[in-house]
This record gives sequence, C-alpha cells and structure tokens, in this order.
Amino acid sequence: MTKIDKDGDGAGGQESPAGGEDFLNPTPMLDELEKGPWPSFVRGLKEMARRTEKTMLRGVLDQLEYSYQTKTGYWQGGMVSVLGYGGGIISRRSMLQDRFPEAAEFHTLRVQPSPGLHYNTKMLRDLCDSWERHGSGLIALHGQTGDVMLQGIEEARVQDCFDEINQNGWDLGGAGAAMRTGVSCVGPARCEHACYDTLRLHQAVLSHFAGEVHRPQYNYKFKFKFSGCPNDCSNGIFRSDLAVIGMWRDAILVDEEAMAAWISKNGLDFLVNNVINRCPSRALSLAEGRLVIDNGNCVHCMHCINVMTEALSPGRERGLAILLGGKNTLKVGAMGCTMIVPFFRLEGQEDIDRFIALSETIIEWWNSNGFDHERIGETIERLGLKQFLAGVGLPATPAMVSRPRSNPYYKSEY
Amino acid sequence: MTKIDKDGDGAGGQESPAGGEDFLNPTPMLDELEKGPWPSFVRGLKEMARRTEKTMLRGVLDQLEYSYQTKTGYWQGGMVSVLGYGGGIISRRSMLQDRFPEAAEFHTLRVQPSPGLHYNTKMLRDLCDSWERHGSGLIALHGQTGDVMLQGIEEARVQDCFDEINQNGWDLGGAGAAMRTGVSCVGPARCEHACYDTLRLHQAVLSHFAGEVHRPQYNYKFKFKFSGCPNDCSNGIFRSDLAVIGMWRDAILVDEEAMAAWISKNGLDFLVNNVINRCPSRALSLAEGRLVIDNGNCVHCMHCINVMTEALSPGRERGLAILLGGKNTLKVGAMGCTMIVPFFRLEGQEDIDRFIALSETIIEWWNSNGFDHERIGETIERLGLKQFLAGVGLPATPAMVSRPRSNPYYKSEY
Amino acid sequence: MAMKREWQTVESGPHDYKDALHPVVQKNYGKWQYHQMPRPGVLKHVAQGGDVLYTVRAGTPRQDSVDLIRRICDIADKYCDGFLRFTVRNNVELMTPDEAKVAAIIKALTEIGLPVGGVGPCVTSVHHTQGWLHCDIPATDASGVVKSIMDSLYDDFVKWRLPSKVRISTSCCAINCGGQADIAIVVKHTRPPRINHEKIGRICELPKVVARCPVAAIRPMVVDGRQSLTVDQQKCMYCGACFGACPVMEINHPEHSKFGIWVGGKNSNARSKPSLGCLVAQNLPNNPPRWPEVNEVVGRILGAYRSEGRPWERLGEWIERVGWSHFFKSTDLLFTEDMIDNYRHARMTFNQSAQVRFPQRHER
Amino acid sequence: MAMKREWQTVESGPHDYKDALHPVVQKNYGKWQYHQMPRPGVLKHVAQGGDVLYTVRAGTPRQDSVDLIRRICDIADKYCDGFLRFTVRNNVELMTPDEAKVAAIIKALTEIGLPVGGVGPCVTSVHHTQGWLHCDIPATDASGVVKSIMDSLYDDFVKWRLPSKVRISTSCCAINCGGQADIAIVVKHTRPPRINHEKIGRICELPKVVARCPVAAIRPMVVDGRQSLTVDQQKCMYCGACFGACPVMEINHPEHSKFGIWVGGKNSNARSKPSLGCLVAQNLPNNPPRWPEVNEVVGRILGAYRSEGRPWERLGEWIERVGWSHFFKSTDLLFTEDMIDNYRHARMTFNQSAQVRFPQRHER
Ligand code: SRM
Ligand code: SRM
Ligand code: SRM
Ligand code: SRM
Ligand code: SF4
Ligand code: SF4
Ligand code: SF4
Ligand code: SF4
Ligand code: SF4
Ligand code: SF4
Ligand code: SF4
Ligand code: SF4
Repeated sequence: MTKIDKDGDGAGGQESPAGGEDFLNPTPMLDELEKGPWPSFVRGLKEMARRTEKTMLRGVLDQLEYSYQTKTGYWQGGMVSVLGYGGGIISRRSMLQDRFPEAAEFHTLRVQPSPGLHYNTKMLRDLCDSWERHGSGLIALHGQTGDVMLQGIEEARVQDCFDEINQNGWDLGGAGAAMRTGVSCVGPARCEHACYDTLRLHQAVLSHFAGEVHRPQYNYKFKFKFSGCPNDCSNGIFRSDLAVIGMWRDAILVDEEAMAAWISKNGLDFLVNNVINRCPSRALSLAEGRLVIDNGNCVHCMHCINVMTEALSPGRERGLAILLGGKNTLKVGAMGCTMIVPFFRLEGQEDIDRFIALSETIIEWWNSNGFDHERIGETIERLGLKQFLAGVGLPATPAMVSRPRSNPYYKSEY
Repeated sequence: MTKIDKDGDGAGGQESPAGGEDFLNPTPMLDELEKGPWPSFVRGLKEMARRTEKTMLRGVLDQLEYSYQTKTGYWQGGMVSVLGYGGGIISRRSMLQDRFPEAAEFHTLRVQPSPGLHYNTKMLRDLCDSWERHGSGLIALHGQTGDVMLQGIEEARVQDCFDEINQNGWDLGGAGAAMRTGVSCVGPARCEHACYDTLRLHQAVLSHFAGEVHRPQYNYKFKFKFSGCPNDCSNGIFRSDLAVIGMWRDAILVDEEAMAAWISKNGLDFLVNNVINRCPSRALSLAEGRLVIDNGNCVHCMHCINVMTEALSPGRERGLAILLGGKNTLKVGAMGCTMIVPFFRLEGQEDIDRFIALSETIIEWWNSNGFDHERIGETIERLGLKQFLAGVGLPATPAMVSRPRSNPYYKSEY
Repeated sequence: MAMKREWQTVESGPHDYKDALHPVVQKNYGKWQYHQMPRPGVLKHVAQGGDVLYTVRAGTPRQDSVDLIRRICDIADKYCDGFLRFTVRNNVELMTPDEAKVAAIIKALTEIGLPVGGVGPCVTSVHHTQGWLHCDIPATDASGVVKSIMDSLYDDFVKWRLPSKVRISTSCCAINCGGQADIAIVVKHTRPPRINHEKIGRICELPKVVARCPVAAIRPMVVDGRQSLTVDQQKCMYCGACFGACPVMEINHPEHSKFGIWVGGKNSNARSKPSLGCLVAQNLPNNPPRWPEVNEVVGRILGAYRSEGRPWERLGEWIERVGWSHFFKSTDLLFTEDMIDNYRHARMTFNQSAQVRFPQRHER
Repeated sequence: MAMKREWQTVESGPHDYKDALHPVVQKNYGKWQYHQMPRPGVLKHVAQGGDVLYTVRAGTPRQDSVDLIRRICDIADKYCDGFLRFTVRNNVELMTPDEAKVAAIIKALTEIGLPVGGVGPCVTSVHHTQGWLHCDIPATDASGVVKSIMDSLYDDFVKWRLPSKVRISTSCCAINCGGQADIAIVVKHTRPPRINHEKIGRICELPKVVARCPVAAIRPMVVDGRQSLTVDQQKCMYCGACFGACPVMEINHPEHSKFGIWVGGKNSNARSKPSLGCLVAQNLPNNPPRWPEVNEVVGRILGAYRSEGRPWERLGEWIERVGWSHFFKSTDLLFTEDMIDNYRHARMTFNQSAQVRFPQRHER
C-alpha cells in the first residue's frame, strides 16, 4: 500500500489502536481538519476506515491528502450504470491509479430522498447496512439537488447494491441531460405557511417523470423544486428550472386577538420600523395603533406574516405559483426563475394531473426548441418569452415582468 | 403655382383679405389645426405667409398639406454649408419639386442659443429681421438639442444670412458626427438649487469645442448638457453623452426657523408621508416633531429640498458630478449616463480648464476606440467600463455601479 | 460669392449671455434662497438679500413666426425691461421684480394667444420634433400631434389638477428625438425598408449600411448584375438606422406606421432614479389631422393618474406603487405579449421573483 | 450478472414519505398555526388544535459515516419515536411533542459531537459541494473550507448574535453548485484550459466542444496533422464549460486558482426580491488545509453586518440601505475595477443616475 509524506506530524496516528500499527497512512494536512468544534468529516472518515478496514477509504484518504498537498483534484468521470437506467450514478476513477490503487474506483449512487427529507430510523438503518455491505459507508445527507449520495463503490458491486436498496423502496436520482431529483420544503408536515402540499406534489411529479430521471433524453438537466410559500426554503427560484412556490390570492388572515397581544408584547415602534416600513409595496399602514393591510397591493413577500406568525397567515384561497428558468452561473451567468403562472389551484388529484400535463407541455416545448446543453431559461431568453408563451399556450400578463419593454424593437404585423 | 384639393372646405380662406384672392392655396386638413385653444403653428405660418407673401412658405404649406393627405414625408437630406464649416445646417430639398416647386429648398440653420436660453429683445429682434430678410421667417425656439432653428432658406442665401447673424454674435450649432450644441438649465440666474455656474461652464466648454462643433470629425455625435442640480432640468442623463449635474457633498443646509414654519403650515402627516417616507435611501427620520437628516446616507436626490425649498438647501461644499454615455433609442435602446466622477469642484477658471482637459481626454479615448456611428455609451458598453477608466486614467469606485458584478466571467491575471 | 465677401467668420460658439440677464438676475446671480408658486403659471423667487423676481410662463407653438416672436418682445420691452428667456420645453418666461406687473403680463400674453401655465404640478409644453414639416424619416407630423394633444390638455396646463409634474414628449419616428417622458407618444415605422436596387449602388457605401444594422438583417446581394443589399424580413424590426446611412433604404411608407404610448419615463433623480418609459399602448392609428385615438388614450392615462397619484409622485412612481397589472386595469389598456421585452437586456425586465399582486374580490 | 438476477427494478421515484412522518405530524398535517423559537437551535410549532411539536436542529458534516447516521438514529429511537428529518441545508432535525425531552435530545446530540443551533437569526450550515473528495473539476476541497469556516463561526451557529438569517455557501469551481447565498465563497480557475492535442481528437466531439463556449473562444485547429482545438487566450474567462463537454480541455491547475467572496445573494421573496450575490473580495489564495485568508474576510463581513444590520434585514438588504461604498469602507475591503460587471448585462448594473452618497466629515 502506498505510503506518503513520512514527515507528516502523524496527528492521525493518535487515534490508532494503542500499540498496534495504524490501518491508515499519515494524512498530516487532513488531520488539521480534525481540530476545532465543528463536526469533522475527516475524523468520521478515519474512524469508519479503521473500524471497517475498507481499503477504498484508505486510498481515498491518501489521494485526498495528496490533493491537499498538490492543490489538484485527481478524479475523472466516466460511465457507470445499472440495468435499464442511463444515469443516476456519477462515475469516478482515480487519475493516479498506480499511486493510489486503493482509490481506483469511487463511484457515487444518487438516491432520491423521501419528499421533505422525512425519514424513520428503519429506512436509514437499512440503507446504512446495504451501503456498508456494498460500498464505502460514506453518505452525503444531502446533495445540493436533494439526493442521498452513496459515495464510493466499485462498478462490480453497483447492480447488487442498487437491487438491494431498490427492494427497500429507494430509487436512483438524476444525472446528465435528464429530469433531476426534486427538493421539497418541510411544508404542511411542520410549517404553518404551507399553501399547498409540497410533499404530495413532489412525490407525484417525480414519480411521473421517473423514466425521464433514469434515462437522459433532454437537451440538458431539468430541476423541480417545491416550496410551500414565497419564503422559498427550497431555493427554487435560483436553483431549479421549474420552481413551484406556494401562493394565496385572497386577503391575509388576521387573528385580531393575537395581533393585539403581539403589539403589546413587541411595541409600536417595532411594528412600524420592522413590519410596516419593510413592506416592499407599502401595503401596510398604521391606523389607531392597529396594522391595516391593503391586500390588493400586497405582493405576497411573506415578511409581515413571518414576523407576526402568531397573528397573520396566508389567506384561505391557497395554491401555487409556477416560475420558470432558474439556473446558476455556467455560461450565461445565474438567472432566477420568471413568474409564469401567478396562481394555480392545487387541491385534488385532477389538479395534480393538470399540473403534470402543463409541466410536460413546457418540457416538450423546451426539448423541441432548445439547443444541446441549453437550460430552459436560456432557451426562453434566446427565443423570447412571447414565443415561449405562444408555444405552450399561456396568456401574457404584467405579472411576468417587472416592467413592460422600454425599446420599440419588436416586430409588429404589417 | 400648384393648386390642390379643390374640394377642401377652404377654412384657410376665411382669413383672406375680404374679396381679394387668397395668396395661399386651400389646406383643409392643416386648417383643422387652427381650431382649439392651444396656439396654432398653422395659423402662425399662414399669417406670416400672407403678410410676407413668401412663396417658400406657400410651397411648404402645400407640401405639408399633401403629407397630411398621403401620410408621407417628402423631404430629402443633402449637404449645405457655409465657408469653413462642415456642419450646422440641415439640408432639405423636396422630393416633389415638380409638384411643389416653391418648396424646392427648405434648409435649416442650427444656431447656438445663449446659455440658459436667456435673451434680450434686441438680440431676438435683430435675429428675426435677418431671418425675415434671408429666410422664411419660421424659427423654432428651441430644438431639442437647444438650437435656435432658423427653418427654411435657399442655399444661395445661406452664406449672407450666416455672415449677418454671425456679426450679431450668433454662431452655428452642431450636426452630424460632431460636437453638438449644449443645453444648460436656468441655473444660478434664477434657481436656488444651482450647485455650480451652469451658464458659465456651458459658454466656456462649447466655445472651447467650437471647432469640433463646426467641422464634424468624431465617430458620431457628442452632446453636453448642464444641469445645476440632480433635478436635471436639462435632461442630461438620458439625452446627452456627457451630463454635468450639480452636486454637493457636505450636509444639507437647514434653516431651523423656516423648517418650523413649514411644518406648522403643512402639518406633520404631510412631512411624514410626502417627505420622510419618500426619501429613497431612508436618510430622513422624525425626532420630536423635527426632521432629522442622515447626510452620510443621503443620495442627493433633491426630493426633500424640493418640497421644503424654504427650509432646506444643498450644502456649502458645492460642485458637480460627471456622468457619461447617455443616448436615446437608436440601435441599442435608450441608455442613461453612468456616474463617472461623483464630485468635481468648480470654482475658478483653472477648475474650468481641468474640466475641459478631462472632457478632451474622454473624447479622445472615444474617438480612438469607438466605431463609426457609435456613441460613447455604446463604446463603453462594448469595451467595458474598466477599459474606459484605464484609458482615461480614472479610478474605479462603487459609486459607478448599482451593485458589483454577479458573475465570475472576467479575466484575472495568471 | 465668397469673393465679394469681406466679413471674417467668428467661431464664437454660444451667444454671450451676460447682457441677456435682467438686472435683478445679475444682482442676485447665485444668491437665490427659495421659490414659491403664487398661482398657476407664475413663479416667485426670493433672494438671500430679500430681492424678489416673478416669472410668468407661457406656452408657445415652438414653430414660431417672427411675427409672434416680435409680439413677445413687445411685451418684454413693455413690462420686463427688455429681457426674457425660453425654457428647455419651449415655454417663454417673462420676469419682473414688480408684483404689480404680473397680472398685466398675463393679460398681454393671453391677448397674443399664449396660454399661461406649465409651472408646478401640471402638464407643461410637449417636447417635440420635426415631422413632415422638416425631417426626412418622419412617419407623422409632430407639431400637429402636439397641437391636438394640447388642445385637449389645455386645462391641465393652465390649472393645477395633477399630483405632480407631467412631462409629455412626442416623436415622429422610433429614433425618438423627443426623449423620455412621463408620457411619450412615439410613432413607429412598421415594415422593413424597401430598396431601389438601381440607385443604391450609386448613392450609398454598402458596407457602411450593412454595418449600421443592430440585428444584422442586411446582407449584400447582386441584383441583375448590380451590387445591392437585401433585408432579412424576419430579423428587421424597422429601427430605421440603415436609412440614416443610406436614404435608399426606404423606410417611409404611407400605410405602415403606428403610434405607441410609453409611460413612466423620468429624467430627474428625485426620489426614484431616472427611468425609461415603458410601452403600454401600441398599434394606434396614425390619423391626421387630429389623431383622436392617440389623444383618447393619453386622456385615459392622465385621468387614472389624476385620481390615484399622490403629491410629488410622478406617473411612473405611481405605477411602481400600485403595480403594472393595476395600471392596465385602471386605464383599461390591454397588456399584450409584444409589451414583454425581447431585446438585448430583456431578461433583466422579467419578474424573477414570486412577488405578485392579486386584485381582491371587491376589485375584481 | 444480469443472468442470475431475479429482482425486477421498480422505478418508484422518491421514497414514499407516508411512514416517515411522526404521528403528531400526521395528525396535524397542514394544520399548523404558528411557531416560536424558545432557544437557539429549537423550534416550537403549535397546531390549530393546540398540539405542540418541538424541533431540535443540529449541524452535521454532511459527508457522514454510517456510524454517525446510526448514532443519530439511536437518539431518534430513544426520544423521537423513531422519526427524524434533515433540512435542505444538511442539518438534522429531531422532533418531539414532549417539551421535557428537548433538553435530553440536545444533550445527546452534543455528546455525539453535533452542535445544536442554526435556527433563527444566526448562521446555519453551509451549502457545499464535492471538491477534491469527489468532483472532476474542483479547484479546491469544499468540505475542508466548510469545516474551517464553521470552526470560526461556531458561536454564530449556536447563538443568536446576528440581525437575521445568514446563509453561506461554498463551491469548488465557478459553476457554483453551492448556489446563491448571503455569503458565497467560490473558488475560480484562473487560466484557460490546456489541450492535449494527441488525445482530444480521439476522446471528444470537437464541434460540441466549440459550441459549448459562451464567448466563442474555441476554434478548430490542426496540430501536426491531427484535428484539434485552440483556445483564444484573450477571450477565455476560464468558465470551465468546455471541460464539461470534454475532459481534455484541462482546466484544473495546481497554481492558477483563486477564491472570490460574493455577498447579498438571497433566495427568499421576503421584503426584497431574490437577488444574486455580488463580488466583494477576489484573488484570495487557495490555501489548504485551513484557508485562513478566506476565513478572515468572511469574519470581517459578518462583523460589520452584526454591528450595523437591523432586525430581519438580510445582509444584502443592509448593504442596499447603507450603500456599497459604505460596505467596502466598513469591511475594509477593496473595490477593484474587476468588480464592475463587463458581461452580457453589465450595462444594467451601472449607476445610471446622479444618486450617490458621500461620507461626511466625521465619517471620513
Ligand atoms: C453533487 C453536487 C454538489 C454537492 O456536493 O451537493 C453537484 C456536483 C456536480 N455538479 Fe452541480 N452538483 C449539485 C448540485 C447543483 C446545483 C444546486 C441544485 O441543484 O440546487 C446547481 C445550481 C443550480 C442549477 O441547476 O443551475 C448545480 C449546477 C451545476 C452546473 C451548472 C448548470 C448551469 O446550467 O449553470 C454544472 C455543469 C454542467 O451541468 O455541465 C454542474 C455539474 C456538476 C458535476 C456533475 C460536474 C461534472 O460534470 O462532473 C458535479 C459532479 C460532482 C460529483 O463528483 O458528484 N452542476 N449543481 C450536487 C448534486 C447532488 C445531488 O444530486 O443532490
Ligand atoms: C425652467 C426650467 C429650467 C430651464 O432652464 O428651462 C425648470 C425650472 C424649474 N424646475 Fe425643473 N425646470 C425645467 C425643466 C425640467 C425638466 C426637464 C424637462 O421638463 O424637459 C425636469 C426633468 C423632468 C423629468 O424628470 O422627466 C425637471 C425636473 C424638476 C424637478 C424634479 C421633479 C420630480 O419630482 O421628479 C424639480 C423639483 C420641483 O418640482 O420642485 C424641478 C424644479 C424646478 C424649479 C422649481 C427650480 C427652482 O427652484 O426654480 C423651477 C420651476 C419648476 C416648475 O417649472 O414647476 N424641476 N425640470 C424648465 C422648465 C420646463 C418647462 O417649461 O416646463
Ligand atoms: C431637430 C431635432 C428635433 C427637433 O425638432 O427638435 C432633431 C432632428 C433630427 N434628429 Fe435628432 N433631433 C433633435 C434632437 C435629438 C435628441 C434630443 C436631445 O438632443 O436632447 C435626441 C435624443 C438624445 C440623443 O442624442 O440620443 C436625438 C436623437 C437622434 C438620433 C438617435 C441617436 C442615437 O444614438 O440614438 C438620430 C439618428 C442619428 O443620429 O443617426 C437623430 C437624427 C436626427 C435627424 C438628423 C434625422 C436625419 O438624419 O435627418 C433629424 C433632423 C430633422 C430635421 O429635419 O431637422 N436624432 N435627436 C433636434 C435637434 C434640434 C437642435 O439642434 O436643437
Ligand atoms: C427547515 C427548513 C426547510 C426544510 O425543508 O428543510 C426551513 C424552515 C423554516 N424556515 Fe426557511 N427553512 C429552511 C431553509 C430556508 C432557505 C433555503 C436555504 O437556507 O438554503 C431559505 C432561503 C434563504 C435565502 O433567502 O437565501 C429560507 C428562508 C426563510 C425565510 C425568509 C428569511 C428572510 O427574511 O429572507 C423565513 C421567514 C422567517 O425566517 O421567519 C423562513 C422561515 C422558516 C420557518 C420559520 C418556517 C416555519 O414557520 O416553520 C422554519 C424555521 C426557520 C428557521 O430555521 O429559522 N425561511 N429558509 C430549512 C432549514 C435550513 C437550515 O437547516 O438552516
Ligand atoms: S417554504 Fe414556506 S412553507 Fe416551506 S418551509 Fe419555508 S416557510 Fe414553510
Ligand atoms: S406579505 Fe409582504 S407584501 Fe404583503 S403585506 Fe406583508 S409585507 Fe407587505
Ligand atoms: S437643474 Fe436644478 S439648478 Fe437647474 S434649474 Fe433645475 S432645479 Fe434649478
Ligand atoms: S435629498 Fe433625497 S436622498 Fe437626500 S435626504 Fe433628501 S430625500 Fe433623502
Ligand atoms: S424623431 Fe425621427 S423623424 Fe422625428 S425628427 Fe427625430 S429623427 Fe426625424
Ligand atoms: S430598419 Fe433597422 S433593423 Fe431593419 S434593416 Fe434597417 S437597420 Fe436593420
Ligand atoms: S462546484 Fe464545480 S467542482 Fe464543485 S461540485 Fe460543482 S461542478 Fe464540481
Ligand atoms: S473555459 Fe469557458 S471560456 Fe474558456 S474556452 Fe472553455 S468554455 Fe470557453
């Protein structure tokens, strides 16, 4: 096995079984990350490596230490898959196989989480057992797209591992030019602001698109994120192609009693300075020491409801807003989702079906009009929101823009 | 002479000397514009035509009537100039010379106004006399760039006309790819807000650039506008390439007495709702019924000073801000001038010289880096503000942007 | 002619202003303290030393006859010691330190047909352009449109009936020499330029014309042996830039021109930053001599602003406060997909947020 | 292998959540009324019917060992009826209707080394990415940066010492999988990709690679007879997009990578619209294993926000209120010309107004 950096301070050694020779090689730089109050991933890795004596973990630690020393990454991508699927696994092979043979393979299974990231211990224990059996034992909870990332397995073990967890109700998530894993906020399970059932919709939509998740066939990636209200706790607007944001369209519900209590507790100044004066559309005002809401001018930012959660809640007429085209930096620079459908009622199954049908129309438009490696937000920017709306049959409304155009450069009929 | 549209209701005829045959042809559509309370340019034209019996005016009225009937313009451009100059005259010849021989030529002299558009009656009377002698007698006060437009003269008369008005202190303004005529607000002559002498600077700058005004040699047009304060009464930000906006940088001056009087007169509610709550940077607040200003956070928008002109004035440390790159719609869509120099002291002649020197550096950079028919704002947008600043040797400051960049796409050294 | 000419041109630049200033202005130059608005059309400026100057402002046709200018001069000689000025919006201003003369000046101006007003929270004269009277690419006549509009808005000029200043501009092609304004009335050519292939080669520098197009719609083409150009009908959005480089790119057309109305343009830095006008009405007919359809829409917009705007709140600021959806509702204008920007920075105008308004029951 | 396999894949999608919900959650699903924050790290949700649910939140390394997950499960079994959840920011949440158990849960979590906090006006766990541990284009190691930062910000996680929520993200290349945040710590490759002309023709679809570049910096080229590509060193701004299409566009480099810090990113719609982070510090060294320079700058930014921010005011909102010039002054950071946008919509970030702040004497 490869030994490196003999002159390391061997901090890692300290945890070695007293007397006995340490299973791990010295990783002086990594060991620096065992210090300090925040939980250390290095300590976790080393502890597990020593217990399980998995050589893959040792090899990965060695290569990572080397990356720290040389400031370079040494993984290269490839293709690894399970029967019938084309994605869901990020293949990693070491570029330094001769130097770190134990790190030769380190593939990752992206596993779809349960909506809202809710678990019972049995689900997780079974998953841990399967993963310790077939893989490295290293799990990311969760990846930024929401996947449970089972990190570190050899290609030979992949199918068996998948079959085992699949029998426990787990399925792979997305990778490549495919529908991606979704994220939903905790929603109605534990949040008073939820305007629709984020968990149910997440489950329904991602199950419907399971085939597109497993077999890449899009121009590029497509992500759903489900937030129960405009606080957007799932970061849908900047981090998904289609953000589903809870919305209401009648008046904010006011509990007068709770309101009075809140005001006497927090004081009038706090009400004026931190609630009324922070309303983005100045829809709040003060009248005889009470808060008055001009609901027609409320832009549903959530602020007053957030601050006075005991006294205020979203109205009774609840549903969701659909925003489209968010993504991060690559190529064109980050862009946020654009408001496309301000209010969509979501109560029964038929509403869910309507939602899915609309999503499909949108994705079909993108697939037939977009370029390779072009996110839908880029396609809309290139072809124009007008062309998109015509393509999917949605009406243009002022809600879609912060202001109408300020240049005359469009084609009128003649 | 050409007679048209016999079936016109001959409204024009009404003013004809009783009995006698009217000097003018019927212009039924134009005559509609003699009705109504607002002063009518048609009435003015017809009256003058009848008095002077200038056939050019009759021809122009005939062609204009025809334009109203056919919804088309019939002037074409060309080149007309005076000795030693290459611009300042907009040449117009009729496309319908056979039909409207009297309208064959209708050239316009763009004459630079006196700064602040101040006149004495002798200046104007002399100008009117010269213009009636050599031209049509039609004068626009003023063109959008600020010129006195002497509209309607034959090429043969142009030089004599110019020589005559030039002897009275008038000079031509700009046209084409040249320095253009400047506009300055009334400024210190009659406005309490003026932070620098707009008239003096206008006169100094445009006199300095007289050669560039008369002999087009730039990539495209370049316009100065001079406003004494951020109210920008000369529309510099959207309508000039270099907007000179009066600015102060110490505290707003407060006349406590006048303030008290103002408040008791207008009431506290008005103060709160229309002054304090309208401050864009929330630099205003209320303390024991008095207005308090956080000058460090004031963005110099002028609003509170505008509303409470008796009580508030710009500070003592006055000067100007230089903004660059404004223009209207053509090609790229309208853009506003960008803040380039937030504060520039302007007291003595040497400050004026410094200002002119900086202007020349800026224009030189544009002429050597810009494309044909590219305004300086377009050049800066194409090459980057960074390149511009380096080119003219100005420091980058946060005042130039509404926010720093949000994408990583720039070249760092390596 | 150059022969028998003995005058040597003096490149003097702007006419000197020193002797154009009224004595009271000279004395208090830079020493003004504050101003008041005693009545519509009248300003009262008070200097630090206590001197006072009254200004009476009146509208003009802008396209003035020497006769009109001389009449104005008569008034200035009679009441203003021979001094006067014009504003950047084509209004004339007559100034006197003597309060007693104000009424006389107003009377005299009214007698020569000039309306007194335009000061303070009201409509003032319209920034306008040349049109059929003089320009070479106009799709309409600016002066006529202005006359028609101001006849309707006469009361809004001479009285205070609005929340704040309202600036109107009108332009006779999309180039918009009239500039940004609270309400900008701009006509637009609505079909691509047509090319006379026989003339173009002789008259224009073809590469320059090609380079002029912002959307690269112009390509070189040979037509029966002659070098010429062709315009991609799909790309061209009728900006007219090529016509400026070459008059053979015939953009003028008797049928294909329409009016658009743009609101919320603002040049001042007061409160909100300067802002561009936004398209709220389009495809209005180009209908001389009175353009009733355009006139009617302008009236509706002013009406809504009149009833909902707050003191000092400019038209665009009012819309920002109540929201664009509400604006279209209360003006009964139609928001169309063409009002969604699709040009260079379109993305920056999209509503990239969940912030949205909904009319409430009683409003629906 | 597929032969002796009898299990038939079920394309079930997300794991069913029904039996993952605590009974109290099931009962009050969609019926929650309000919440309170009894103490740092703890949430108290009250249902319409009066039921109460306490949530204890704790930070994790995210890169978890099965050992750690099992320990967490032990606690969930002991105190939470066998239920738990994770947050979108890699924190674990243990819930119980029984107030008495809250202290025990906190104790148990602390014992296994997990800090309780991240709720309310404080720093919460960092959105981070893969880095050297797993990705193929990382310029640094995300987990290591996060560990170093959070060691310094530990008190800001477990205590309430800030005006409002502070979200931090860190990413190991400019692609920024970590997303927008109040403070985004993003490393960037700082030189163009280098090409192995022998390999590229064999491994990559050259036209696809050319098409991938946003600034058209890649051109086809023949190198000793082989089809290859060349990168225009002037145009390329090291975005790494081409590497995604072709691993031979070697963007990784031991020397040429630097950290930048972006502030004011915001995803929520509360008060201000969602906003992108803006660059306020650049060219910070990529200095493992502890990245002290990056750490120090983050501390300075938080410090200034801590002392000047107002309740509920997010970091970017604070800066909008006081102005960017003031931000650079109070954080002692240097504004450089590279912080002026020069990309697609740069113009829209220019200050197209005369609105500007000046430090006053006492502040200068
Ligand atoms: C694993 C993960 C980071 C993490 O540690 O959590 C990740 C890792 C990678 N991302 Fe990402 N992205 C991850 C979430 C994101 C997010 C955040 C999100 O989804 O909310 C974004 C920003 C939002 C967005 O979609 O734009 C994101 C934007 C990108 C991009 C840029 C996409 C764009 O259009 O701007 C790329 C580049 C590409 O797709 O070519 C990318 C590409 C990659 C690749 C596949 C790079 C590559 O081609 O090898 C990385 C694989 C790393 C690895 O070895 O696993 N990743 N990536 C996240 C997925 C885990 C999961 O499935 O849960
Ligand atoms: C005379 C003139 C300057 C000149 O050199 O000609 C002028 C004169 C004054 N302006 Fe102005 N402004 C003049 C054109 C402008 C323009 C440009 C334009 O109209 O084309 C603007 C920018 C308009 C815009 O934003 O689009 C302008 C924006 C202001 C403002 C800011 C208004 C706002 O709240 O946005 C003020 C402040 C105020 O009203 O007190 C102002 C204030 C003033 C004051 C009160 C300054 C003073 O104390 O004397 C003057 C009388 C105000 C009035 O007319 O109600 N002036 N003012 C111009 C008269 C135009 C006219 O005939 O109506
Ligand atoms: C006369 C005038 C309108 C008026 O009736 O007042 C005018 C008239 C013309 N403008 Fe203008 N512009 C006039 C002020 C403006 C303004 C307003 C200003 O200067 O404050 C603008 C917007 C600000 C700006 O500079 O962008 C303006 C933006 C243009 C443009 C577009 C420039 C651009 O980069 O967007 C053009 C097109 C061009 O230059 O090729 C243009 C071109 C023209 C031409 C020369 C069209 C042509 O090529 O024949 C027009 C000549 C009409 C004629 O027959 O006299 N005119 N033009 C104004 C000049 C009178 C004067 O000298 O005082
Ligand atoms: C648990 C979680 C949702 C989930 O499904 O996992 C969650 C839960 C709550 N969020 Fe959130 N938010 C969660 C991520 C987010 C995110 C996304 C993120 O952090 O990546 C955002 C957007 C952040 C941003 O703008 O960049 C987010 C923006 C908010 C806001 C708006 C804050 C603001 O003023 O801008 C509120 C309102 C509030 O604080 O009361 C909020 C409020 C809440 C409330 C109070 C809702 C409720 O009544 O239960 C929950 C506890 C707040 C707290 O943690 O202080 N939540 N919340 C996430 C916890 C993350 C963590 O572990 O720290
Ligand atoms: S997004 Fe809204 S509903 Fe969902 S958890 Fe956040 S606050 Fe609650
Ligand atoms: S939710 Fe936001 S916009 Fe609506 S009233 Fe409350 S603070 Fe104002
Ligand atoms: S710009 Fe300022 S100084 Fe000039 S006239 Fe207008 S308000 Fe007065
Ligand atoms: S001038 Fe404008 S920014 Fe300054 S304090 Fe007055 S209102 Fe506020
Ligand atoms: S707006 Fe167009 S048509 Fe009118 S004057 Fe200007 S350039 Fe000529
Ligand atoms: S009108 Fe404008 S868009 Fe059309 S061809 Fe000419 S320059 Fe190009
Ligand atoms: S940020 Fe870049 S390096 Fe890090 S995981 Fe994402 S793609 Fe890989
Ligand atoms: S790194 Fe980006 S900019 Fe440079 S060549 Fe590759 S794709 Fe083009």
